[in-house]
Amino acid sequence: MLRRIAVFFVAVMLALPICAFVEEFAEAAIAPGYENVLRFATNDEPNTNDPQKTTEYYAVNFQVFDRLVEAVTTGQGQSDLVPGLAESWEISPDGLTYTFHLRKGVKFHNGAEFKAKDVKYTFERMLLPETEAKNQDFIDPIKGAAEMMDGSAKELSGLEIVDDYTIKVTLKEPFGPFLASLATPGVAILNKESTEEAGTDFGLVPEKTIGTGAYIFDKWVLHDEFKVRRNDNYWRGAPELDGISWKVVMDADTMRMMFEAGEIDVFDTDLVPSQISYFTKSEKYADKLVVGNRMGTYYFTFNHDIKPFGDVRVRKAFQMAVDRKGMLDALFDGRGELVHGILPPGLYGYNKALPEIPYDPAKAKALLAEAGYPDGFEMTLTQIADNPSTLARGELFQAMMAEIGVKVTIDQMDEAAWYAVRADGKLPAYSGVWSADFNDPDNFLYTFFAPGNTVRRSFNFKNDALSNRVAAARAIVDPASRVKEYQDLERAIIQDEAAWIPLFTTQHIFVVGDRVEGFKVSWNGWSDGWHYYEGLRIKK
Amino acid sequence: MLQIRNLKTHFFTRGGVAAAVDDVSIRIPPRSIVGVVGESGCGKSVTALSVLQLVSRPGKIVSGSILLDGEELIGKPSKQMRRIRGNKISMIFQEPMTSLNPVYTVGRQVAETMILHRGASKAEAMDRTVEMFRAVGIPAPEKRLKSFPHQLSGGLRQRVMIAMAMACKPSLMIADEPTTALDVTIEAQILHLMKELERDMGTSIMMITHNMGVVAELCDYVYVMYAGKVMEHAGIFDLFDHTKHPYTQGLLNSIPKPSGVRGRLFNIEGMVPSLLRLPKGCRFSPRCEQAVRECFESEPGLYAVSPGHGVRCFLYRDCGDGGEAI
Amino acid sequence: MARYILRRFLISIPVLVGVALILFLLLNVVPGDPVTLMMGEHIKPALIEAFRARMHLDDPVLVRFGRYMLGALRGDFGVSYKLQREVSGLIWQAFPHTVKLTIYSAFVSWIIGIPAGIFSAVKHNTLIDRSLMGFSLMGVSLPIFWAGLLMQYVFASRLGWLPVTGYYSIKYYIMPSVVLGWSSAGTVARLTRSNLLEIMKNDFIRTARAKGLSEPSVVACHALKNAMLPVITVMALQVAGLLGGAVMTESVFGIPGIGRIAVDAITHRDMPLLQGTILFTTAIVIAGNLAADIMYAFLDPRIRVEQANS
Amino acid sequence: MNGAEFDLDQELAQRDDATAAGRLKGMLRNNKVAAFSVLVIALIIAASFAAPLYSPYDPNKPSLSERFAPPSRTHWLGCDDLGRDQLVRLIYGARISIVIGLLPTSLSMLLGAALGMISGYVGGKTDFWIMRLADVVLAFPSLLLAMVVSYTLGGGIVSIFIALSAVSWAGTARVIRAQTMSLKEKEFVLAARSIGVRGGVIIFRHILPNCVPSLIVLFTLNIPGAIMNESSLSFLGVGASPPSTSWGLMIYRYKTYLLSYPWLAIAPGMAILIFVLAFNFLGDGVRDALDPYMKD
Repeated sequence: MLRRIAVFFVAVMLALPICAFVEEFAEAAIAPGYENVLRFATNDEPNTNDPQKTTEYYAVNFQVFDRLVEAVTTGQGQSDLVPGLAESWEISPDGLTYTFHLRKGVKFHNGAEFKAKDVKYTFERMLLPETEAKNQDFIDPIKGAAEMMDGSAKELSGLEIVDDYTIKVTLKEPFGPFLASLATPGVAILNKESTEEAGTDFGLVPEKTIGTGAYIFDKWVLHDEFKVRRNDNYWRGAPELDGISWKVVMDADTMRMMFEAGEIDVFDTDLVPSQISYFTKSEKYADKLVVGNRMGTYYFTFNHDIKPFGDVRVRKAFQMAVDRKGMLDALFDGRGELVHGILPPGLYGYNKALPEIPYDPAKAKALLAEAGYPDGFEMTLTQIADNPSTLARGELFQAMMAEIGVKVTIDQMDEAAWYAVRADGKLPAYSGVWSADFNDPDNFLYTFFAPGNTVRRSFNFKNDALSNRVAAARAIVDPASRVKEYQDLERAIIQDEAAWIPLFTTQHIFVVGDRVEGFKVSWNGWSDGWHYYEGLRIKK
Repeated sequence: MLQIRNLKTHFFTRGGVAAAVDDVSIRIPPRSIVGVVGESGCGKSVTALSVLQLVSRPGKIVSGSILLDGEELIGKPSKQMRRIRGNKISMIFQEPMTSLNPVYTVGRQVAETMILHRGASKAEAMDRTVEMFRAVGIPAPEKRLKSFPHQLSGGLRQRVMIAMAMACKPSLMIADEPTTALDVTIEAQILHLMKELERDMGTSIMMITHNMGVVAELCDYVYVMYAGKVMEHAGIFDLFDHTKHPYTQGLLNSIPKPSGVRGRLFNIEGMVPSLLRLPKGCRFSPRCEQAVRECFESEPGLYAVSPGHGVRCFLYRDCGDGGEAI
Repeated sequence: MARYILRRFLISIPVLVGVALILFLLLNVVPGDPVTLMMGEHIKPALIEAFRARMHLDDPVLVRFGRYMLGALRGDFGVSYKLQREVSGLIWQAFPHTVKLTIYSAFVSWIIGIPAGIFSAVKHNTLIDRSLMGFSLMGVSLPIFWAGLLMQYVFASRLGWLPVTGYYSIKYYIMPSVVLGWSSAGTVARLTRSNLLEIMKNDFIRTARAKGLSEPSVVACHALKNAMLPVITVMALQVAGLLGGAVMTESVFGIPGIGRIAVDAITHRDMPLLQGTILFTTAIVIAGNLAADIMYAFLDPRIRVEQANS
Repeated sequence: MNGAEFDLDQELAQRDDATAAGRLKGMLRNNKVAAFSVLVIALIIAASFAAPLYSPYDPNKPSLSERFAPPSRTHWLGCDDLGRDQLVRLIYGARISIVIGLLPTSLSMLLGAALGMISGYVGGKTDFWIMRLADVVLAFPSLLLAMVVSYTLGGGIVSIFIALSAVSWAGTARVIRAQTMSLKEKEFVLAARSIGVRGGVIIFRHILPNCVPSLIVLFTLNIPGAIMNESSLSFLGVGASPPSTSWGLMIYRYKTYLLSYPWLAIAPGMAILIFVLAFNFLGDGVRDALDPYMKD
């Protein structure tokens, strides 16, 4: 008897696939319900769609939530700050007090009306330690923020509800880019009641992730797809699309095949930079490229604590030994522009007049000799493993450094270790790219060269005077003198001190399928953007 | 009934051609038990397998003729040959444990033969199997049908093998050392059974063994083989009473005598020669105590010392040729 | 029989605990702090402290291991660092996809491996033998992700016959199953062949021939059943190999199964998730071995009867 | 004298090919596929280690003007994304693939043989614990374990060595243990023990030599697995330190160009296929020739 059961079991196991095959084969190729849905792909699963708890995954946040102020794309690499959930605002002359007049009649997806208490809740939730939020940087200039973050206060003293539709925000000290930072996706406005009720499910469970945005968070199948659907009651007017979906495709090369097979509508070449030349050179795709300028700068760093990088002559030699044009051509098909400082072209405060850093290996060698290294030396360049495009950059660097006698070893570390070592200020050298969160030089200079940050980013920049000036520049109110101060700092840090090797900024190229019309790249060239604008639609 | 004439079965190996069976002629009359004796490697098993055409590569029947009731078996199409195997000629083997398929019940394995050759239905075949089991003396045959080989003792397993071999009432059963792996008492029972079956069913038996005791007990007629050739053949009484060939004498001396005089069990010096490096002259010459010069130079023929008694030895050259047992 | 199964089952428990312990130690002596990775770069030190406290990351390793095992007994494998959900839920969500892929692939590997093994054993040392074995071994010798990409390129991208990725219906599984199944067909073919060759040397095969059975019947009725017994064991053992291969296959073909989340967990240093997936996979492998033993016992009369008698 | 049936094959086998070496020679004579595989393997190894003697290009020096040059007379397999000659890189990359095939396999064989012999010879608690450890290792899906180990140790070739050794010793240990246990009961070992020869000596003098054929078989059969695992580990981007490369890393890196410059990804894949297939054929041949003990 038992034997029969075993035999039966084997037979069932054999029959199962056949049955499944017959049953499932006759099935439609394109999923129904996606006829009017814009289909993206991403190679990384978001950890959450709670805007306060992520620093990298904003694809859904942009669509589902609104901000008090919005940064809208007005052209390639240009943006304007426009009213969002705040209809208008006044700034006191000392730059310390902001009074926001909130829009009336805006409804959250659950039907609740948007009011001042929601703004207060949003800000306080961000600052409370138990939230474990990650985007506190954007609102920590508010008075009382520090007390909330260290747990000594439960309420934000710098935020005052005047009435249901008016709030008054007081800063600790003036902070020029405050409005711009309110436009970042991390500071999206949440609904007090539904967010409290959702608890830890907020950002994870679609129906509990409530915003005021143009789209409603619809579904999230892990490692497969997440999707938003149209909000018919959107206060700006319902969008034209039925929804937007993101397919999670781990392997970026597979993603490209999916694009060519028509399984996705938009292909983001940032995920596979190796494909840029294929698409830009192909006639088939010539009219399907949507190009945006990236508000970002590629760079190489070196750790000033490690010999011989404490010597400015060595750093200058390195700046001159890198063939940046060659690198841009080889890796990005020449689509970009060299950068000679910190800020990318198009960013607020960009200095066109910055002198060019020449490619001059002979002079670099001479400088090295002058610094006492006529025969070069050995150094280590680190990177996160499993990143072929960074590796290609590193290998070119390796070859270029070999020209001036410097032997470079590339050390591929896993992500966790790399970040941990960097935060300790111990990475010897690495390369990266920084793209603007908001349109202001502060977002660049403060991130890399403020005291503390130069350690956390493994620069260990030794010129304290300059570092302190970077921090102090935040409080300058007058726009003209702010820009001047940042430009001076940029020149001093990069051209005089040679604190890093600026490389270039690149275009961000999307390839857009036949169905899509009017696709735009967001102003800062991010992969994630706010897909609510005139003209974006799917051809019928 | 079965006549093997000048059979040559050779093995084509990397080291050369080995004549495992070299010009062997054997006759098995109806209703008789014929013994084929010799040391291992003398070619007796290959002879048996040749009869069933079951010699596998690199072995090959080179020439000769095997007649079953006047019908030539060599060169028969394999389909027709299969109708003979298990049907007209059946075979049992030395090791009853490994000769039965461990994953099927013994009943099924016996019935299979009848289903195959007699076209019996499964139920009929099973009934017949019970009968056969009873006939070969298996106790509680109905119960034993469902046993697996490993559940039976060696003696019972050999009885099953015999039942399988006799299932289709073949005219010839080849028994290849059927009792070697068994205890002495069981051996006696099995030999007794075979003798009975020969008498009751009229099946001839070709008994392959190295044991002269078995031969004495069972056989009517005996062929003695050495290194691929028949050395002596005679009726059972002639062979024991008028032993001629020195090799046969050696074999007979190896039987423990009841007198209690214990010599060496086998008193032929030396080893069976490799078939790839046969000595020149008589194959037995290097081990023969009576060998003369001639024995090392040329091969003796088969000489007839009396009717039905042939010897391959120069000692008996005077008796004249024609020692073939035909 | 029941006692036999129970004994086998009990032996597998310490193995599982051993796996868990080794894994735990391995993942916890790692340089680099996953917290930095999980919490992002602008994080305030106080938050890191809070997170570490919540996750009990500062306790001694063995205490944490004990806590983990106690939780695991209740089916609680902790919360994924990255995805912020219950690990057990994530695994259950992924498991069916992996099961499907594994079954389909096993099926493919048998379809290729068993006939190839049988024919090459029957035609031992001939051209047929060599080419069939060559074909099966080719699967073993292809890097899975490379073969997967080539197939995607040819059948999806160029010919358009099959979808590039996905898991929504059987046709999405065709390419991944073929790639994965082929990769283990060689093992099945090898085993079938060598077993059959071994069995064909047995005395009972000679008996069967002496009975007058034709060569195909000898192979099919008498040899195959004996030869297939070990192969069945391998089928269950294959589960381990296929689960390993599923890591690659699922990543290439976008199947959100266990292998895929394991790779995700490795690259994101998501220790609870990694630990959960590997522990789970190992449990499946052990269960597979157990099933193999039991199945073997059912199918082989020798073992079956011995067990019944003891 | 016994009644064994005539078995010429066996007789010949014992006479001509009594030693393992003799049987291997016999295999090379009879099994053309295996012989050809040996030739292929030898050629690949020789070509890669002699590469500096004849290579016309530096495998690591980028040449930006020749990026993605298609196969031509000067660059037989074209150039890669940094303009380096693909064939030269393939030949140099073979070294690392070969070393990864051989070294961890040898390490794991040593470890497995040592543990297996100790386990089988000493028995008792030692045996129990070693075998449970082997169970544990065998229960892991090996690729995942290797990934975890190499990720734990950080990238780099040494961690791959350790990872691959750590996952493959257990199978060897099991086979050798079983053999040791049966050898332990053999007369010559019993005799040695009865005159008080120390355990270590017995293991080295009597047991190890008898395990050699199995070790050779296991060795040839394990190499392809190691090479395949290396290529899979490369999927995580860990492995040889740039700019040097291995076949697995080359596939990993160039798979992205499969659609635009297919030769870049196809060549290293073919190289792995050929090399591993050769080892598989050789392994089968060796096992057919030597395997007195192993069934699978």
